[in-house]
Amino acid sequence: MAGKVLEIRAMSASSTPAPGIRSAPVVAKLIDTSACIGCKACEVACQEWNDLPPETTVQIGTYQTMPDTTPSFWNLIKFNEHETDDGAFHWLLRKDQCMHCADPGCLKACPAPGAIVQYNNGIVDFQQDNCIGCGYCIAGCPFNVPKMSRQTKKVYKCTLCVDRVSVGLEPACIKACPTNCLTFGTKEVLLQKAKSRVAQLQTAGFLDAAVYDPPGVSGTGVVSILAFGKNPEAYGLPKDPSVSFAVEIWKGPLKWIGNIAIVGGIIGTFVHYLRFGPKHVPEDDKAKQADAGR
Amino acid sequence: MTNGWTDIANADVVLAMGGNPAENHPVGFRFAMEAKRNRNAKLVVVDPRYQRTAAVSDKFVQIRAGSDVAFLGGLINYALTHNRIQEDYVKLYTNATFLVKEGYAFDETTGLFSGWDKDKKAYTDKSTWAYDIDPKTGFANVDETMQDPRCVFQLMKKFYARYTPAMVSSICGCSPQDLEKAAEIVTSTYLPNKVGTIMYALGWTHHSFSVQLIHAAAMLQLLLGNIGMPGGGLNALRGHSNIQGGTDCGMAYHNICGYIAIQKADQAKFEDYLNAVRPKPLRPGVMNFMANYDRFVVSQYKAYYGKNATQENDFGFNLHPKLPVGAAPGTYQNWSWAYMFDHMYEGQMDGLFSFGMNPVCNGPHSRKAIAALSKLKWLVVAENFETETAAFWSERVLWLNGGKPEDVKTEVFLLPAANFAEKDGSFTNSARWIAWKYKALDPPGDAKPDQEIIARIFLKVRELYQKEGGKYPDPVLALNWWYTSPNKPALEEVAKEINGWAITDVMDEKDPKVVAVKAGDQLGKFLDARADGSTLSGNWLYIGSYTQAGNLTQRRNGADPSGLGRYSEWAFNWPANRRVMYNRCSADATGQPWDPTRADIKWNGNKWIGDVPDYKPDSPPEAGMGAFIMNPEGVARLFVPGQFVEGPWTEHYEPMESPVQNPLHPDGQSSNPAAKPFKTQWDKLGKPDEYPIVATTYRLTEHFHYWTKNNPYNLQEQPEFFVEIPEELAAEKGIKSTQYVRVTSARGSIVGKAMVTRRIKPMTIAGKKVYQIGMPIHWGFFGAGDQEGSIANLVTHSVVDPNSFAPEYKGFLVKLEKA
Amino acid sequence: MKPVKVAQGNVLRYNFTERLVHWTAALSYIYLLLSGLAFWTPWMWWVAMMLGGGPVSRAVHPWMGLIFTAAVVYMYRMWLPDMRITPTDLEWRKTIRAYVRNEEEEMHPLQAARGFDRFAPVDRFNLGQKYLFWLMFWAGLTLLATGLVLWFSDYLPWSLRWLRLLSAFLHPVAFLFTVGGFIIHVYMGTAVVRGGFSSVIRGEVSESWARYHHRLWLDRVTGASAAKK
Amino acid sequence: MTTSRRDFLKVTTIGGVAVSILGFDLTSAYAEVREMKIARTTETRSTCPYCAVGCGIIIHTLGDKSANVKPAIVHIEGDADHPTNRGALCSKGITLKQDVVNDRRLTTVKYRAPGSSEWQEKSWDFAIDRIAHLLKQARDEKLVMADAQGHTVNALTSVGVIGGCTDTNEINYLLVKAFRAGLSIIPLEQQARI
Repeated sequence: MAGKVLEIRAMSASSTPAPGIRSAPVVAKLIDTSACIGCKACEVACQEWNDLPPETTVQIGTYQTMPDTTPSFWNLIKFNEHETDDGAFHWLLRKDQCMHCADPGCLKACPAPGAIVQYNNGIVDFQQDNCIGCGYCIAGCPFNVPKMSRQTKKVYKCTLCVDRVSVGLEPACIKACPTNCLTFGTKEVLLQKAKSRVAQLQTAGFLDAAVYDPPGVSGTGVVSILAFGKNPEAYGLPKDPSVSFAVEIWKGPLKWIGNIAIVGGIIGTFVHYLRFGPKHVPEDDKAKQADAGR
Repeated sequence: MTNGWTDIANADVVLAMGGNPAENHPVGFRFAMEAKRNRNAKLVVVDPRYQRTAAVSDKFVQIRAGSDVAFLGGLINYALTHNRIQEDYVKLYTNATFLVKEGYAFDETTGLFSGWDKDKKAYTDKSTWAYDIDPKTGFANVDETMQDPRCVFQLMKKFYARYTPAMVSSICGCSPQDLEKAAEIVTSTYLPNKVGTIMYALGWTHHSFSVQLIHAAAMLQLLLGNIGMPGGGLNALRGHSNIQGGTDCGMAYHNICGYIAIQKADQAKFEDYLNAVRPKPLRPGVMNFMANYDRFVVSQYKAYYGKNATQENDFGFNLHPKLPVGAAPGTYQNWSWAYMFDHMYEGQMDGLFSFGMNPVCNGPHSRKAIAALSKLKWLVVAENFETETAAFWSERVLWLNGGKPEDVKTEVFLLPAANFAEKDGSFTNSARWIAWKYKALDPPGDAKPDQEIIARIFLKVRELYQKEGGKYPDPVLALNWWYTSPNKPALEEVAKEINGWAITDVMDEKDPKVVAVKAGDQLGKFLDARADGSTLSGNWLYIGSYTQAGNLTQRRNGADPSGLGRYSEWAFNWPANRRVMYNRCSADATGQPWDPTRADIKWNGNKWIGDVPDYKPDSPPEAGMGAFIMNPEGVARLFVPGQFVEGPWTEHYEPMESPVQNPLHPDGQSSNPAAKPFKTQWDKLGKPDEYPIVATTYRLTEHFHYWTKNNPYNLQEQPEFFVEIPEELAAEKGIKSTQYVRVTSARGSIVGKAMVTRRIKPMTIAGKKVYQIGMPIHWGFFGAGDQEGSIANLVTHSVVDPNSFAPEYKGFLVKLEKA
Repeated sequence: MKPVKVAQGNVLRYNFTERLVHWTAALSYIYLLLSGLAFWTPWMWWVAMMLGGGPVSRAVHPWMGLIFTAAVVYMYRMWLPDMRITPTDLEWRKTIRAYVRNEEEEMHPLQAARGFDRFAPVDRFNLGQKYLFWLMFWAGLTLLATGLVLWFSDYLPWSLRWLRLLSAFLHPVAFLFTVGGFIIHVYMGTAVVRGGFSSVIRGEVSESWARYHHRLWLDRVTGASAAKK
Repeated sequence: MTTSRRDFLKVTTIGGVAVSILGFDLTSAYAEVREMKIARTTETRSTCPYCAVGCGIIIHTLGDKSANVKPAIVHIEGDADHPTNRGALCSKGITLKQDVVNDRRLTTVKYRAPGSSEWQEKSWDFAIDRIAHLLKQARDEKLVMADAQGHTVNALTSVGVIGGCTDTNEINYLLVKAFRAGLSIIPLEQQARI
């Protein structure tokens, strides 16, 4: 039922264009990292809503739950310590999760038809039923998001709670967030909000405050406000992420060159056969004669 | 809280000190974030650690655990010396103008107030901590100009002049610039149209000087004109869902429901008791609301004993137990938590009921708690999960004290109880909102709701008294157990009783011919209660929560026409559905709001409009009734005339275990003169030469107290006990992150993983380099996953604040080594 | 190699081990090719369906890759002496155009003797076969290395992600090279060089076939012609 | 041989085309979105039992409360109408389901005899009976009716009651009423003290 609500804008390994023609408002999540208190409500809200099993963790010398997201833990608050030049200490807290890129590298890299889809509201979703577990999406992602389960050999990540969004609800993490660090809405509206918040941060002395909506992936469905916007690395974010050149070549020119080469090769041999045919081995005696003749 | 969670969004400055709201009250903290976002409010965080609240602060100052008073003293001094006080407010609403009794003095060398007996080492005479009273009228003398050297304001200025930035820096370990910067922001709210709030929690109450600490914060807020203002106040965040309701409803040895002091053994007559709880007014025209306490005492007795509370038996004055007198003259026995466990350890107790409490973990000094429990004949624990307390006799727990289960003769009952989702009833949050919750499902297996457990035990004992008689069975038999289903009282019925109803027709007090409340009707307001036995009310504070209009705690109207987050029709807000307490102070002498954009109440010529006024609703401003209706002075107390045991002002005293001698009076009193350590073999205090490091304990946002250690998700979020150690100290000791370290105090030791961090910096205290470390609570022996018994309270001591009797969990001494 | 006459006029060109290894490589390669093509382009996804579905193809593919690489490495051990490129090969290469155009046939029978002379004599494998061998060997190793990275892609730390990207890129590149080699090999072995396919099935070739295509080899294995020469 | 090789290629090509024409169309499966798990659950309004913010929560239970349903908690989430939390919850509140549905929950009465090193399972009747006897015994032995100065005291200090801070006002009131007003117990304490 819910599937009818969302049409597909892009689909992995699709030999034909995706079927969606209806437009839908592009939804987005705004993360105001300057308002994050690292309470981790979003972490468990995500797990609880998605009925994901708890991970076994150990204390690793920080408040961070674990080093990285996992197949059953899609949303991790990263605790980065940062000292500015004036010696002021900052705890930079960032929600690490799928960015729902407008131009998703994972979808581009995925060879399994329909394993990764992008709905017309912008959500990039993995369909584990169609996933073949090749891990190409891991290579395709500039943000280190998809994680493969050792048990199921399928890749998992944040779905932006597409089950909730498709019936008109906000994602679980958004609802849980106590400080309004997370906001859900259409991307258009959220970008406006982000702009005014950045201005407010700049007035408050964070002159580099900026919106992180990297153009390298045509913008993301998960937009962050960074107080130290010139230094996304301090938050553990890539400075200028894009789908890797290697993936672009591989899924772009190389694909066409390869296809042409293969088809060309087959046609070429066929034409060669038509033109030249097989080699005929001379009769043995004739060969002998020739030998003798020398 | 004087205000409420939703009201914090109205603040211009939020001082989070003695609490870590982002960590422990993340959802409540959202209003501080709203203030920041919508009003550009400034958040100042003062704490021993750079923590989650600090992560979003505008100014963070690290101070030594246990030096908060000095910091607040510094802020008060800054406000006074820079004239950043709201003078009109101070004159109108505080006792700054009051003259102090001749003889009151403070000795800056010894750090002691007048009345100290050097030999007995105690304040034997507190009579000078008082106002200068006009013998003819009985009222206090005042100087409206505040120029008299004996007026509170001048004395206060002189008292806090010692808290210079340099002195504060030397005590707290922060730089003088840090103090001044924080002070500049905090005191910026002295303007009438600027309001600041303070959010504090157990970081202030867990000290041997906690009440005075909060007094200091109150003084600061009063000087800045922030009490009673929307966006202002002094807000205790509180740590448990119904810790507010528990204290409201009398779960404390020293008072009955509604914060009325318990009757004492030396109050021979009912009248003596009533006089003790009804003070005489100290200024002309004040409301002195506590004069009404007779109504509430009698109504409470009527709720308890029903028909058996009669005019003839003083409504059951003798049916109710009285607090026995203590050993020293003029004192009473102390049965507060730490004392109870001390008495228990001394063998004075037979049995203990624990409803959802886990004293082995949550009380101070776990090993003493285990030793004390071992002295009990029997222990009854009603719980959701097996706890360290219920199984204190097991080898798993007992090894801490080196005993064997067979030596523990305590008979233990562990009763499976229903949890929150499995029963209905109301919780009162820290904003004093009484909100009803509904039952979602039945308890699992044989588990029973607490009302059934309480009722069945009580009724069984009553049955035994009926059958076989016994000692003084009167109250047992007299108790009014009227519930439709006696073995399992419906909580709706109990809620009705707590609010109370008219037993017979209640007549209007102005016109005795008019029936104010019909017999059988629920009481609607405080003054519907009567002292003649015609009404009953279990807790006067909750009058209005269950009226003829129904159970108002179930209200769910989210409308907020005020725009100030008042939500007047959401649930019920004691007292009288008032959302901001002391709100008379939000308006000036003429009844007009100091800040029209934040008007909580306002005089419209006939009555006060807006929020429910904390005032007589139709008393005009010029009548000068006094904004603090509960105080016989009618004003707030900067100078506290005798209510506190260690003095009328807040002086900085060092924690019981301190790395230094008090820098304010190095040759005088160092720690709180009124705080007294217990004397058992367990109650040892450490010296700084052996235990040089300051330690503090706290909660983490991922866990709730000692409950969520049963939840796999929460354990995943914070799997194990750890010790936060400053980088420099770790380097000195050769400790690396995630290595195991041992923290030892004079009471015991505890092992956990090191978390080496830059978030705690070394400090210079009184010229000495001092390190502090931090330890979260939350783990024990029982729970999901591997629990290793890393109970933080194994190293804390049980010295308590002499007013509130709260233990000093913050700022004690330890040593640290690799494990 | 010991000359073995298997039947009248026939020479044993590939012994059983060689044929087995060849077909191990060939069949595993065909599987890899088919499943690889399915992963390469959605147009060929139906192949994965035929092979038991995407996840199965994905699961079997790396194991087949191991088999293929093992066969290739075995071939290396087995055929290395025969696969070294010699000066004669370089001589032969000069006339490759004519070889491709089957011009040796046009000359026959009129200039048969000369025709034979137009080509440098060929040992057991001609240069084209050697190229195929080396292509498959190096591409095979590349496919193995990159394939292993992709196989255990999820174990690779984020700091080594360049390795994953490099592999994702090099794997198909190497694959394309092998496809090229494979097409030519199959075409040559089946359609062009008649007798080639059966030689790798039954192991035998006729003497004349051997003389025509691999004279040096035939001379070497029979011994006689070397003497005659 | 050569023909068979060619045949093979031919067959597979035709077969492939045939198969892709004939079916294996996956597009219908592509658009699947997970089912909303709380689409038809019963909602109960409650309050989070942890800290004192008092967040409103909604408990989603299985079934529609019809007579033949034994409800079980499916999900707990914040109450968006509640003015304090407006749907938000912290990392503890959001996992409340595990506080209710937990295999460590106590479901039977347990009793530890003096000196024993293990629990025994007992009935409620046994427990209530035994506790009442012990309580009455303590009260009969230790209740102080008057002190040395002759003051009326009528108090029992040898039995303590702690608790209530995470239970409802009504339970707290019942504790005070039954144990202090009824059974004369003075040491009534709770978490607020510590």
